[in-house]
Amino acid sequence: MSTRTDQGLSLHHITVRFGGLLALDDVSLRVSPGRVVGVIGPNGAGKTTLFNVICGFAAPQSGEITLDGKPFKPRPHHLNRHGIARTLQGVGQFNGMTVLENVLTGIRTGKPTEKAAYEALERTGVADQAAAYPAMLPYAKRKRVELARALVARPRILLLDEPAGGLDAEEIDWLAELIRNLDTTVLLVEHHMDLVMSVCDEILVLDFGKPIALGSPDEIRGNEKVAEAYLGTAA
Amino acid sequence: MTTVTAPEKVTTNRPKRKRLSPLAVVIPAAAVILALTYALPPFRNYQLATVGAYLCVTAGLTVLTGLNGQLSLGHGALMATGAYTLALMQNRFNVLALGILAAVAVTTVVGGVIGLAAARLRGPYLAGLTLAVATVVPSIASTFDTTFNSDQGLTVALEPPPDAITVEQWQAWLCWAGALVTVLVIAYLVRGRFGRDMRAVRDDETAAKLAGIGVARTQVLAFVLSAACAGLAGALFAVLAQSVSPGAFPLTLSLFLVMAVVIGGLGRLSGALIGAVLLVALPEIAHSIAEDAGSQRLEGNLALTFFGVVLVAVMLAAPGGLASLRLKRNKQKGRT
Amino acid sequence: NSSGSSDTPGVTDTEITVGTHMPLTGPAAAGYSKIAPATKAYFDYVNKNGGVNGRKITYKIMDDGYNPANTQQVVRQLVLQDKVFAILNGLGTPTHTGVLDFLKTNRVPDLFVASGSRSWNQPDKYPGTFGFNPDYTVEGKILGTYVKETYPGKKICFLGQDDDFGRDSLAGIEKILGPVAAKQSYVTSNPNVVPQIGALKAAACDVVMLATVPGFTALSIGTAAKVGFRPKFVVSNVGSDPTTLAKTLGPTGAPLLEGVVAANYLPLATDDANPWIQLYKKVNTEFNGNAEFDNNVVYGMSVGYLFVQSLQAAGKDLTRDNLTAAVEKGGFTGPGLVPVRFSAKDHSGYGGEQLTKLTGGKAQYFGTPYQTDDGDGAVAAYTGTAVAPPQNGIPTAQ
Amino acid sequence: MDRFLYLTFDGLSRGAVYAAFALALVLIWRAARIVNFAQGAMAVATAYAGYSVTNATGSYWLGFIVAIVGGLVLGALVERVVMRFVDHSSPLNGVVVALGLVLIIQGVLGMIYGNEFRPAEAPFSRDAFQLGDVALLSRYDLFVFAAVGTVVVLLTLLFTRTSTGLRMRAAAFAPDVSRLLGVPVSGMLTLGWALAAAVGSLAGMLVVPTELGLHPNAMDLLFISAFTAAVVGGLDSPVGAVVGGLIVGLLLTYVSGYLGATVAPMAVLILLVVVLLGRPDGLFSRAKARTA
Amino acid sequence: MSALLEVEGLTAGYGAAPVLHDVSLTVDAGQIVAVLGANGAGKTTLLRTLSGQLACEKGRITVDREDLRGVKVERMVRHGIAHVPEGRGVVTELTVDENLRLGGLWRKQKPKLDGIYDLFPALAQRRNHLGHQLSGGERQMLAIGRALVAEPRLLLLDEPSLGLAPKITAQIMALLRDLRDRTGLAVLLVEQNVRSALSVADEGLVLALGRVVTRNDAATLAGDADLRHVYLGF
Ligand SMILES: Nc1ncnc2c1ncn2[C@@H]1O[C@H](COP(=O)(O)OP(=O)(O)OP(=O)(O)O)[C@@H](O)[C@H]1O
Ligand SMILES: Nc1ncnc2c1ncn2[C@@H]1O[C@H](COP(=O)(O)OP(=O)(O)OP(=O)(O)O)[C@@H](O)[C@H]1O
Ligand SMILES: [Mg+2]
Ligand SMILES: [Mg+2]
Repeated sequence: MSTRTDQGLSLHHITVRFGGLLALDDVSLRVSPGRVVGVIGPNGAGKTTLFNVICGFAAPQSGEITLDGKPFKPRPHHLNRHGIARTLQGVGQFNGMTVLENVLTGIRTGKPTEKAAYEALERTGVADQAAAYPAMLPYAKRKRVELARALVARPRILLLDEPAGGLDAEEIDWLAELIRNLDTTVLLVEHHMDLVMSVCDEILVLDFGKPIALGSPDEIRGNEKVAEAYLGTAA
Repeated sequence: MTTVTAPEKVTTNRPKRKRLSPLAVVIPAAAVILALTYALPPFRNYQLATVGAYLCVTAGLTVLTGLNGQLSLGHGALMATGAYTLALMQNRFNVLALGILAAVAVTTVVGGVIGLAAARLRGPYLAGLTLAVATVVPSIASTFDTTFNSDQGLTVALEPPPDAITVEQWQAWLCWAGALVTVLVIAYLVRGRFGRDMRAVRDDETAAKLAGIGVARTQVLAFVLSAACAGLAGALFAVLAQSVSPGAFPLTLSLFLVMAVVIGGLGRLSGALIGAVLLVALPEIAHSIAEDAGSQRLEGNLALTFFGVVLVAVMLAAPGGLASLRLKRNKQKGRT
Repeated sequence: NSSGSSDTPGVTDTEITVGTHMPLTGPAAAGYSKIAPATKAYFDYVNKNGGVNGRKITYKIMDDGYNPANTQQVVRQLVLQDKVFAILNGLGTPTHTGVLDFLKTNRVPDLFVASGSRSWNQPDKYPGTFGFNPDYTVEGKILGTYVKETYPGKKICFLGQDDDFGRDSLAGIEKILGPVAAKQSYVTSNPNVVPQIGALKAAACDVVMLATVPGFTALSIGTAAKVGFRPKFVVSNVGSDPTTLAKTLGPTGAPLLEGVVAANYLPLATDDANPWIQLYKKVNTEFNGNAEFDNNVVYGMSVGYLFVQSLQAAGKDLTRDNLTAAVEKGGFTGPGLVPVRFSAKDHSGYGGEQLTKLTGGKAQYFGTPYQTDDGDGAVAAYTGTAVAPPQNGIPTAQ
Repeated sequence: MDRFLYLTFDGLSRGAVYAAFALALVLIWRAARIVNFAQGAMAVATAYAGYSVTNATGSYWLGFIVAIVGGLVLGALVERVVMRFVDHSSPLNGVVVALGLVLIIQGVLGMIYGNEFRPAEAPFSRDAFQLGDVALLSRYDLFVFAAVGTVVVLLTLLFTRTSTGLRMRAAAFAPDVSRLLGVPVSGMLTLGWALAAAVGSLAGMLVVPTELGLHPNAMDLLFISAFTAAVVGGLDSPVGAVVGGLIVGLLLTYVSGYLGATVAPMAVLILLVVVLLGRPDGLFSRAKARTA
Repeated sequence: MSALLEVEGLTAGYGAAPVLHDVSLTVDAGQIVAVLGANGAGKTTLLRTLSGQLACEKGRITVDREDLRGVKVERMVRHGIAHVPEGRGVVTELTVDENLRLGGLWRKQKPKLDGIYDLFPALAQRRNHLGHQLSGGERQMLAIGRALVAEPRLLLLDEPSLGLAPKITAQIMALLRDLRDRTGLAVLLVEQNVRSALSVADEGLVLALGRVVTRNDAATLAGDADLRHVYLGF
């Protein structure tokens, strides 16, 4: 795979305000193809907002996004055309449809085949629930269904917003394994430090919308500011 | 790619789903209807025809409301659009097929315009807008009275059917041809990607967008589809009545249509059929019960009350609509 | 067994079934819902006295809520299912217009339609359809003539319903008076006439002619008083029932009705001295549950009387063709102040009216009845004398 | 100019009545998240009761009180006996049941009182004060304004200042969570229905003297205007209901006055389109929900 | 100290087949008990039954010896029980301030919110924001803060750490201990994060397929490698 510098997704000086609240303050980030980039930070630091900007749910007051070096004006329902998929913090699912149909909605290119949907469900380990309705499933299984719906679109960039929320230890191991084996670029927002540290190539730390650190897991682990603002271990 | 170990055992026994092909339902239905039209006396044929005409609009509406989650209190006005178009076309060209096509086409366009506005609105705000659409019919008919002839309305020129069959039988054929085509088209559309997209938009707009579904586009399309169905129904009503006037498309019609699809069972074509039957049968049943009850002063009011009681009772006893009753015994679905 | 009538729908040796469509419920039911029961009461009276040629009349009243789509349904039910002999006194212009073709196709006599539209008078197109009410243009001409003679040189204005009723009425008025000084219209779906009355007031009208239904007559008169506008009101028969008006205006508003001029063609419900009213009151007490006696009851019973007259004229051998032929032959006299003028060329019902004035809460006739046509014919006084009802209140074959 | 003033005052007094009714719709929306299509019919029923008492006793105010109290009772009854048992997982079920109630109420009223217009006296003179040649407001209009003003202030206080108001809103939005916090959800619903029906009855009593009279269908048209008003203002906002009511009242009067009564429904449609395309949740809607 | 909460032979579920089978447990005042178990073990179901949202089909639940069967959910706060439900516990259409006030409404006196705002400064800045504007973690803080406003005797916490930054989780755990010590608050804590749960809890309880498989000191459980492997997966 080529690693030309302008390949992949880049954010340039993104600033987002909600009324008086500065949710993102001059954030820049480059996500090169194939990398797993973690975004961490205290609650309300702007992590989900960052995803929202990439997906077109929030419009930045200033700044620019580029995809493969070209300016990118995201619109949520066009993301899949650009090979971007995302899961939501919490779960976003279609309660009136079976799990299988939920996954089928994720296939936008070509004819949606049940075979592809089953494959995705098998990858996330919930193929046996294909005929169930999501509302009947435990929280963790629902998250897997949502993950399957994102994967089935075969994205080249995958945005995961707290995928480990509600998962138990064993499932988190499984998730880590899954992320490591994905052949896509991953942007990962997560509060589960073990997971973040074990799968990310690079981590961005936000605090009050500002990037306060960017580096490898080891660098971040040793960063005092991060420890103080986020992990709460320093003070 | 290395295999991923999942905590659950991956079972690949896919559930067998028995989905009847729509054609397998519609063709026998057509045969049954055809036979019925020969067996029934003229008035029953007329009622049968009316059920068919109603089915066109309820089928579209149940898709819009049940599968796409958009409430429309204005489908009576869309029917009026179809009916007036047919009347004007008939009185000019007197070619029925052309008139019906034009009715569907014009209503589709009008539905598209309303649908564009509707796609931005939710819940009661959508209800408010469509309610205003429903009440605008007499106003338009009076304002442009040289075309629409105000409250009086227009009569519809129609070639009589061949002598061998009665008018009512011919009407039943026509209406059910329309209804079955509508049902067929909808059934095929709904079982594929479009149907899934509509339900996805209904359930969670954000997740639908992320799945790559154009939410506004899907909503407008759903509205247009149901508008086309309403246009067809309106045209058939114009043929049935041989006249159109604003009084025939009052707000109560729009409200009754919504009631019919809810009581029948939202989002199901079988529910649309039940609703269409009820729209024709309930007033008659109510009337005959009231007539038996005697006192002439009470008559209309007793029927009204009975009608209301049935609505409330059905809603309490079968919240998912009558079509859901049969299903409930077999499987419990976790719809929320 | 009489020959022809055995295979006539709705007729047996002992029974005649006729049907009607009326608004019994819904916003349009006010007033109108009393008509059909009154007709039925008169039939019951006739039945009690042996019926017509030994046949009792069964009257099927169907509620259409003033919705033309419902009218379609119920009239078909009457004709195709219940096999009625004729449709009698179906009410409403938009509602009844829709079933004209159907009734014609099925050769069902369509008698005495309850509306003043001119549509019923098309013998060539709809040979089985006959009107009852004087048409709105005829009435407009008669009211116009009164205004012209009584208020020369005054500013005459018009407020009417935005449909055939208002338009035909205005046409009649303007045939006599020329263009009115100001004209306004209302729609029933918006019960607020303040803007319209304001415009008439601004135009400084001396006389306001109303082509309004009762509710809107009351509303217009009440609203005018509210904004300090006191013209003379001249009101169409449609919207002039004093009982209804007084009730709607309430005790404080009722005095506003003093001096309002209207027109009618049937005996007035409050005219206790009139033998017709005495007859109707008796029927009302015995067969109509003693319903409140107003002009709607008078109207309903008069329809019933005319229908019995028609049956009598059609003779023992009752067929649909016999009935229409008998009506076309005409010559019926009865409660009306002017005769119905049915003929092969004319299916229009009553052809004239007499003016009334409201004094002390009661309408009273004044002057003479007038007759005219809906064209450019003159408005002429009718000189015939009123007829009294037969002894037993039931017409005999003439 | 005179004409403009004249129409303006008429529009305002109409609008005030729409506002009163729209307030009832706002109240029930905030208390139960339902648009009560039966509000009009319920108001008519209590107005009949009120005027029956007025006719029997000769006292308008006694009838007035009976109507308002009747509204409280009827609202509570409708909630306890019917609405409570409706499956609200689809919002349409409530709508259909409400429409069924409309038919029942209108049918029963028709059976008891007949489908005739009945007179409805106003407690104050409806003759307008005149300024020169222009008719301004009547005593009755002032009474309507005062009543609407009082209701709007009370409702705003109820919702923003009292804990009962907070409980009502919480119960409507999130019944399950509210129960966990000790909110008697079903009681709040009953209260909401009772209050809304009482406000509806008030609106009914205010409007009946200005219309054709009492009739089972008397409020059908009012419901449409009031619903429009509430939608224009934003169903969550009492102030919005009043502003919406006045806008609709003025619009109807201006259009009827300058363009003709037939055009009015089209004007209402255009108003809705313009307002809702600009603000899909009405003029006084709060911040838009965060979607992701 | 006598047991505050006593559960005996509890069987409950969602209609068809019960999820909980014959569950017995006690929680003393001033005790934090962690409820552990794999996904779907029935932890949430247990809390929902205790707060009255689900009917208890068999068995007994008492708080301070008062029988709680048949007590309506909305009366539970009066028995001193507060439940922070799993996931969406915030009334998103109300502001932060209104949500917090709601927590204290059942008491007649005006609730004291300042303590909560001190605890969660992020909320203090957003007093007048609507619930649906908040971030996931902010909502979780709000739900927990609101339960504390009610000043319960028994706090049922369902996965409080879900979506919270590690620092905040640690703060909350510290707070629980503090409240336990100062006010005698009893806590039933459901957590996926077994390590952090056991670090704060006095005792732990493991559920598997709706049955209590073991109950022991937190420290013992944390040290029992076999148990961890079988039921807790680490
Ligand atoms: N649509 C919005 N309107 C107003 N405020 C918003 C909106 N979206 C986000 N915010 C605010 O912006 C800030 C950042 O929110 P965001 O959801 O990005 O946080 P986060 O980093 O994802 O936090 P968490 O870890 O708790 O999920 C929060 O304080 C939130 O309240
Ligand atoms: N509303 C419901 N209807 C039917 N079954 C349900 C419902 N909610 C949960 N269940 C079932 O009950 C069982 C226990 O669920 P519960 O939510 O109590 O588990 P949990 O231990 O809290 O798991 P998690 O860690 O995923 O939150 C599961 O098998 C689940 O499928
Ligand atoms: Mg977040
Ligand atoms: Mg759980």
